[in-house]
Amino acid sequence: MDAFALELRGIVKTYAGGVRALDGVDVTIARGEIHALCGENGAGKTTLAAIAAGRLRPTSGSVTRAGNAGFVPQHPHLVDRLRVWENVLLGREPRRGLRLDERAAREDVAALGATYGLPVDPRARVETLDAGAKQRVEILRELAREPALLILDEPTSALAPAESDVLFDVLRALAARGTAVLVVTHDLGDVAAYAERITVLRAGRVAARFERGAQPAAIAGAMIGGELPALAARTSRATAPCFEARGLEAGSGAAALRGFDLEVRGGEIVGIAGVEGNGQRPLADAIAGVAPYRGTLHLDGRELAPGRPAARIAAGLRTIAADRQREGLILDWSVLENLALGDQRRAPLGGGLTLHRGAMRDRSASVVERFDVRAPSLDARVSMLSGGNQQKLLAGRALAETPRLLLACEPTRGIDVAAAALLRSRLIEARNAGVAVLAISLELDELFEIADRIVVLFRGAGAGEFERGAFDRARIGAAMAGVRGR
Amino acid sequence: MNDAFAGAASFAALTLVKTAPILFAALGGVLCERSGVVNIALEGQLAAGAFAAVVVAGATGNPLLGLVAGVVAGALLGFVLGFAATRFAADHIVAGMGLNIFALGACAFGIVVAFRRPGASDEVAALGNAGEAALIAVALCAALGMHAFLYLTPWGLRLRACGENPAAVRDAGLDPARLRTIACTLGGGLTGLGGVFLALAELDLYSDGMTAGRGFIALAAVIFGGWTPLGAAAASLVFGALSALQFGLQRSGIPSEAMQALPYLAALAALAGLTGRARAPQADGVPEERRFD
Amino acid sequence: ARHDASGKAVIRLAMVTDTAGLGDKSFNDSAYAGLTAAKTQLDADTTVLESKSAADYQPNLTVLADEEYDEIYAIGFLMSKDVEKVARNFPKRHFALIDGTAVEPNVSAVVFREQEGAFLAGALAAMVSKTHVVGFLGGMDVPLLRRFEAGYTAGAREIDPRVKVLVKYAGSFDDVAAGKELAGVLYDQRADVIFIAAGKSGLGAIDETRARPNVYAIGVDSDQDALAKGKILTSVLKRVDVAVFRLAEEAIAQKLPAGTEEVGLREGGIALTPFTYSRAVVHPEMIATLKKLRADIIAGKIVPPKTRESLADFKPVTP
Amino acid sequence: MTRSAWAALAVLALVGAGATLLAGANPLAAFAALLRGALGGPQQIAETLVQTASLLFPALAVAFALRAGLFNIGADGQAVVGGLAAGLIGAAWPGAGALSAALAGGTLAGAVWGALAGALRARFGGSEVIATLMLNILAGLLATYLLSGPLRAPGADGPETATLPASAWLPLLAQDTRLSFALPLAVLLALALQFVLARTVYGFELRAAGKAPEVARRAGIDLGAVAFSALSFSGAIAGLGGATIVTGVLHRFNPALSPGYGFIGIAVALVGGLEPLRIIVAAFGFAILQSGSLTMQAFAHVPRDVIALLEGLAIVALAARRAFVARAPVPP
Ligand SMILES: Nc1ncnc2c1ncn2[C@@H]1O[C@H](COP(=O)(O)OP(=O)(O)OP(=O)(O)O)[C@@H](O)[C@H]1O
Ligand SMILES: Nc1ncnc2c1ncn2[C@@H]1O[C@H](COP(=O)(O)OP(=O)(O)OP(=O)(O)O)[C@@H](O)[C@H]1O
Ligand SMILES: [Mg+2]
Ligand SMILES: [Mg+2]
Repeated sequence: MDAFALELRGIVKTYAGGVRALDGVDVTIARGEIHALCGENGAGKTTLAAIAAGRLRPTSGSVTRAGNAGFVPQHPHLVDRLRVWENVLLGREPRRGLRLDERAAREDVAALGATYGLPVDPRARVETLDAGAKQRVEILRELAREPALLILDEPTSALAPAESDVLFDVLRALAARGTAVLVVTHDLGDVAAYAERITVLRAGRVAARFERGAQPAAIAGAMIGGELPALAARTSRATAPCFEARGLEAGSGAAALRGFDLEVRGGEIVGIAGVEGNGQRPLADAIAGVAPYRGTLHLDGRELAPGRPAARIAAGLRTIAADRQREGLILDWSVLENLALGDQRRAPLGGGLTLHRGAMRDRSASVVERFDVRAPSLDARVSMLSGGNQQKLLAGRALAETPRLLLACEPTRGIDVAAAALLRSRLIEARNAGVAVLAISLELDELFEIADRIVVLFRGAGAGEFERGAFDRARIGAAMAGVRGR
Repeated sequence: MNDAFAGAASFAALTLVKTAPILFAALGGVLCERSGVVNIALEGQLAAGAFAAVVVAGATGNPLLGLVAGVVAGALLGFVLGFAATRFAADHIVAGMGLNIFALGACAFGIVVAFRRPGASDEVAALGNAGEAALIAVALCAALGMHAFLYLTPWGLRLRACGENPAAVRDAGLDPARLRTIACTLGGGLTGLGGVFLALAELDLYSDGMTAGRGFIALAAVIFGGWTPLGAAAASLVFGALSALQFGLQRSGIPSEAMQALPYLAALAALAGLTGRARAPQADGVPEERRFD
Repeated sequence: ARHDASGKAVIRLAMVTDTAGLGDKSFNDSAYAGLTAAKTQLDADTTVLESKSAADYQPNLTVLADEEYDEIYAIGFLMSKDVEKVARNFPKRHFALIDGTAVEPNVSAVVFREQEGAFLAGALAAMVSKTHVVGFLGGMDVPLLRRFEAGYTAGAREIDPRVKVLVKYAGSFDDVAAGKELAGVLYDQRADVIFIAAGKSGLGAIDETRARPNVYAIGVDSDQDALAKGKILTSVLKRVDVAVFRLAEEAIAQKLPAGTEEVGLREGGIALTPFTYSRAVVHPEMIATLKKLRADIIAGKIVPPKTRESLADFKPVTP
Repeated sequence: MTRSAWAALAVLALVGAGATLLAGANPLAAFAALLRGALGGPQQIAETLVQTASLLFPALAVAFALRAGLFNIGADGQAVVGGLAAGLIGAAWPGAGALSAALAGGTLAGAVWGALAGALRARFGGSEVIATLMLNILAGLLATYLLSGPLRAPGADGPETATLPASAWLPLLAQDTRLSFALPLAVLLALALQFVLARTVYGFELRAAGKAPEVARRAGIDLGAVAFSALSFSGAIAGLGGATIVTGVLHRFNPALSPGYGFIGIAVALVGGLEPLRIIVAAFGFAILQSGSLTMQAFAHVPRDVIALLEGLAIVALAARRAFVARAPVPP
């Protein structure tokens, strides 16, 4: 029996635009090993993972696999309008005669989910699922094929911490059965806890290799080649009321908002905590004005009319959308043009008949600099940026100027530790400058770092409110689980 | 009373006759588009089917061979569309437009070559009334059959998945390009059968321009039908019934154009009524698979 | 004229069709038949250009004039203005316009009094009809076709004042299937004789006639009698072929006339085919009646109407 | 050129030669006739440029709408109503300014025809593909009805307007040709569209809506307004094209003023990568085929349909080159 499940030798990948994403990388993974791949945004992790999975051909180098590989990509690859069971069993459907055996299929998928501790509703349409559930479906789809090697690109970036733990337990169980696992992640805590071996990429080369037991700080050091930047300090807190939601009802089904009240003052960061699917998405969509809702929203004392995103932007709302590729960025467009989106009608970029190229260039240069966006050039298409750099771009656009209200949905999703620290600092700086910030995040740790106040969302309504200084993991966790008591 | 009944019966019959070629083409279009390939070449496939059927029926004296030839001709064009769209990442609309122009040109030229005279073929051995009735039945059954195929069989599921997200289909270990090409080929064959209906079941000749925009009407039926076989069948029936109706309603005194406009006005009105409920397959017309991250 | 290998002068004839094109087995094909006859009988070098749009007429004519064709036929009234212009640009070439009026000295034109033939067709239809309902099936509802419609209706009323004339238009000259379906509609509405003037769409209507018992059609432009033997009572000939051939002969003789010739029953430009296959239905007394009507028209005693408006004023001559 | 481009050319040449031989003609002579007919002399070049202009308007119309993610297959219908309006106005206009009035009327009529589809799309989410398709047919019926009935020109045998007075003609660029100011007008329009798309706020919003409607909506762009305006402008461009054919080429209106320019225009637009300036080049290329094919038929006795056949194949081959791949329109 072969000792290793995957052997990569001298992998070089040069993209069509001339970007050398990988430059002679060697990685070997043994059967039954959980191997973590870490690195800054744009270090080449996704590229390497895709090459390992056989989805991308290397420019040079050799790839040897001992068996079939399953691949869970960074951005979901599901058929939105099909049901969960259809997605999971696509290509290997149970059949009765010529017909699909739907009952058997549903039972298979439910059983699969139970086996791996990844609960899903086989009959749900994928488009109605939130990111975590989609992630589970995607993993199940790969597991259904019993791969010898499972490759996951940032599987936890859309998961709540508890869900990530479950996932890693699943991976551990898989590994125990002999499956090799290659996982790309920015969560160094997970890496330290679960990975047997760790490869750190830097600018397309292997920067360091670690064995189990390495300290997160050491890994981070190898990734960024220096110290983690410190978080910006918060200055004294303003109290002018800025944003107010009253009796908000939106969305449908289990994730609907049912009479939610919220207030965000200028110069305050309010974090919305909660298990995914408790009303976060309807809340964000109502505020952004892209979905119908009942109740009232006020910004700076003026009511926001429903269904008018443009009016909200004019009133000073900026958004970091939850799904950067579907809602936030135009992948076919350049960095420059993407950074003008939303502000095209206002000075200094627009305002008149034409767009001001000079102002657009200035803004782009400043955002790219302030948010450390690694892009080949301002004219490069956004689809050429790595996922994390796309996220930085999205955040940078929202904070290019000083908005009145910033709606930040999962602001650091898919961003490496250093960049995440930088972005959180930018959020705090905005707060210091008087911006009302509403941060919706599944990561409690993130909210602990930045929020002045945390509101827990449970089944579409407020289930508790905690002031900075009184943040208590246990009590917030209880509220998130629907246990009352303050 | 008797007259009214006879009128209703002949109206129904005329409706079916008008519906059949549109329905075949619409079903061909549905199959193609559900796999993710926009098929704007229905008109050309209809013409090719009609032309090939007439040439072969004329040469062999056997209309059944003509029927086979018509299906094959439509399927060939479908294959070219599918192949260009998948293996060469061709833009579906450009390729489809090109195939239309090609097919109509080739048929017009083919008439000169095959019958030594431009414009229209000779009359050839045709399928006759029995064939016409049989093909109408085939068209209606094909709609039901395609519904069962798309929604009840694994291959239907795979094909629909291709139209929504080919990358996911590839992840599942299938070859979306191949599936799409197969769907286009089958769809082309069905559309070709629509051409056979026109040329050999309803008539017994090929004449330039005889498809008269039916392929485009079929495209409209695909969209009205919400990209589903039964929907497309209903839409084709409505188009068929409206044109049958305008034939009956024409009277001296009323401008004939007003009556001829009826089906098209109805379609516009329906557009306002059917408030975008149906959605095109998500990856319909997307030539390449999306990048994976 | 150019010279062939043996040094003999060869007359070069060309024809431009309008957007309806060849293959209709009626008007355009009739012109084409004349051209083909000239090719075989007069050893002419011939070609045909089909037009895809109205903007093609002028370049088509120009290209032919440039290529030194001696006589260029423009088939259809839609080309009148283009012929005028190109003829002016190429005074050395000769043009012939079918269905239009000539203004330039190097243009001969022929127009037909279609309504006279249509009148006879209407009379015949009314005589043959047992249901007292007859039909007219046109291609597009345009003035030229209304000339047929008006003449036909008047002829039918001349014979049978109570006759019902159903009128339908296919909306196109090349939707063969629609022609067939419309003929079916007319027959279903109890017409038992229809006059088909619909270009290629008419081919479908003839098909439908062939398939039904006890109904008859009347053809148009070319001799269509053999397309459904016994079912086509007669065809109203518009002798475009004769006009084309005659002009070719005159071109060889270098005696081309300028100006517009109007032809109808009297000149033989319009005629009925001789009932070769339809004697079982068209009885001798009907033929006699037709002969009399023809004589009346030639004598000017009957003036068939050309438009729907003048149809209203038409009074049957024989009570 | 890449290897596959050469291969495509070789296939085209083979098919063309085969077809020509089938028609009983000499392929080389046919090809020579094609080139001679398109580019053989000043007259020929002028005709090719006339075709270029006629193709350019619908191609630009299609491209403009497609940049907004909307598929206008109704350029022909818009050209017909545009031409109809230009013909009626031009024939009836009393004094000076007949030309401007005709062109403006044509543009407006085309805009209305496009706006009908735009309104259905913006207000009800109705497919513009169906709407423009239906409006194509309705345009033809409307023109035939008006010109055979209430607005029939005296003495006309078909659905045509009378010849326009010379004051309503587009001035010629070259004497004794049909090459008029339609061409510079079309080129200017292409330049203007290039500017609008690349530089203006409106163009930016339109492109965003076309590329990623959901992103655009969240960026405050009113998708309905974009759909309505883009289809109206697209219709206006096609309508102006129809008006230039009437005032510059035919000097009268005839419903058969387009041999399917609206459809070929789709190919021209996409081959031109939806970039107005590249579309000019594409239009010229297609115009060579269109105008050369006449001579080919007259001289080499090869039916023009061979050209249609080759043109179709060429379009498929061009579509198959990755470089020309444009993103397909995004459905609602
Ligand atoms: N399709 C592409 N074309 C050109 N360049 C690309 C393409 N995809 C990625 N790149 C470039 O290759 C490099 C590596 O990208 P990759 O996506 O592998 O990074 P990553 O390590 O996964 O980053 P992240 O953590 O942000 O996801 C980056 O510089 C990126 O800009
Ligand atoms: N599973 C997948 N999902 C999405 N995109 C994919 C997938 N596999 C491959 N691709 C895309 O297709 C492109 C080409 O894939 P592949 O490595 O199979 O090359 P190819 O088809 O042989 O062409 P070439 O020789 O140009 O590389 C890749 O760059 C990648 O973007
Ligand atoms: Mg990545
Ligand atoms: Mg990442």
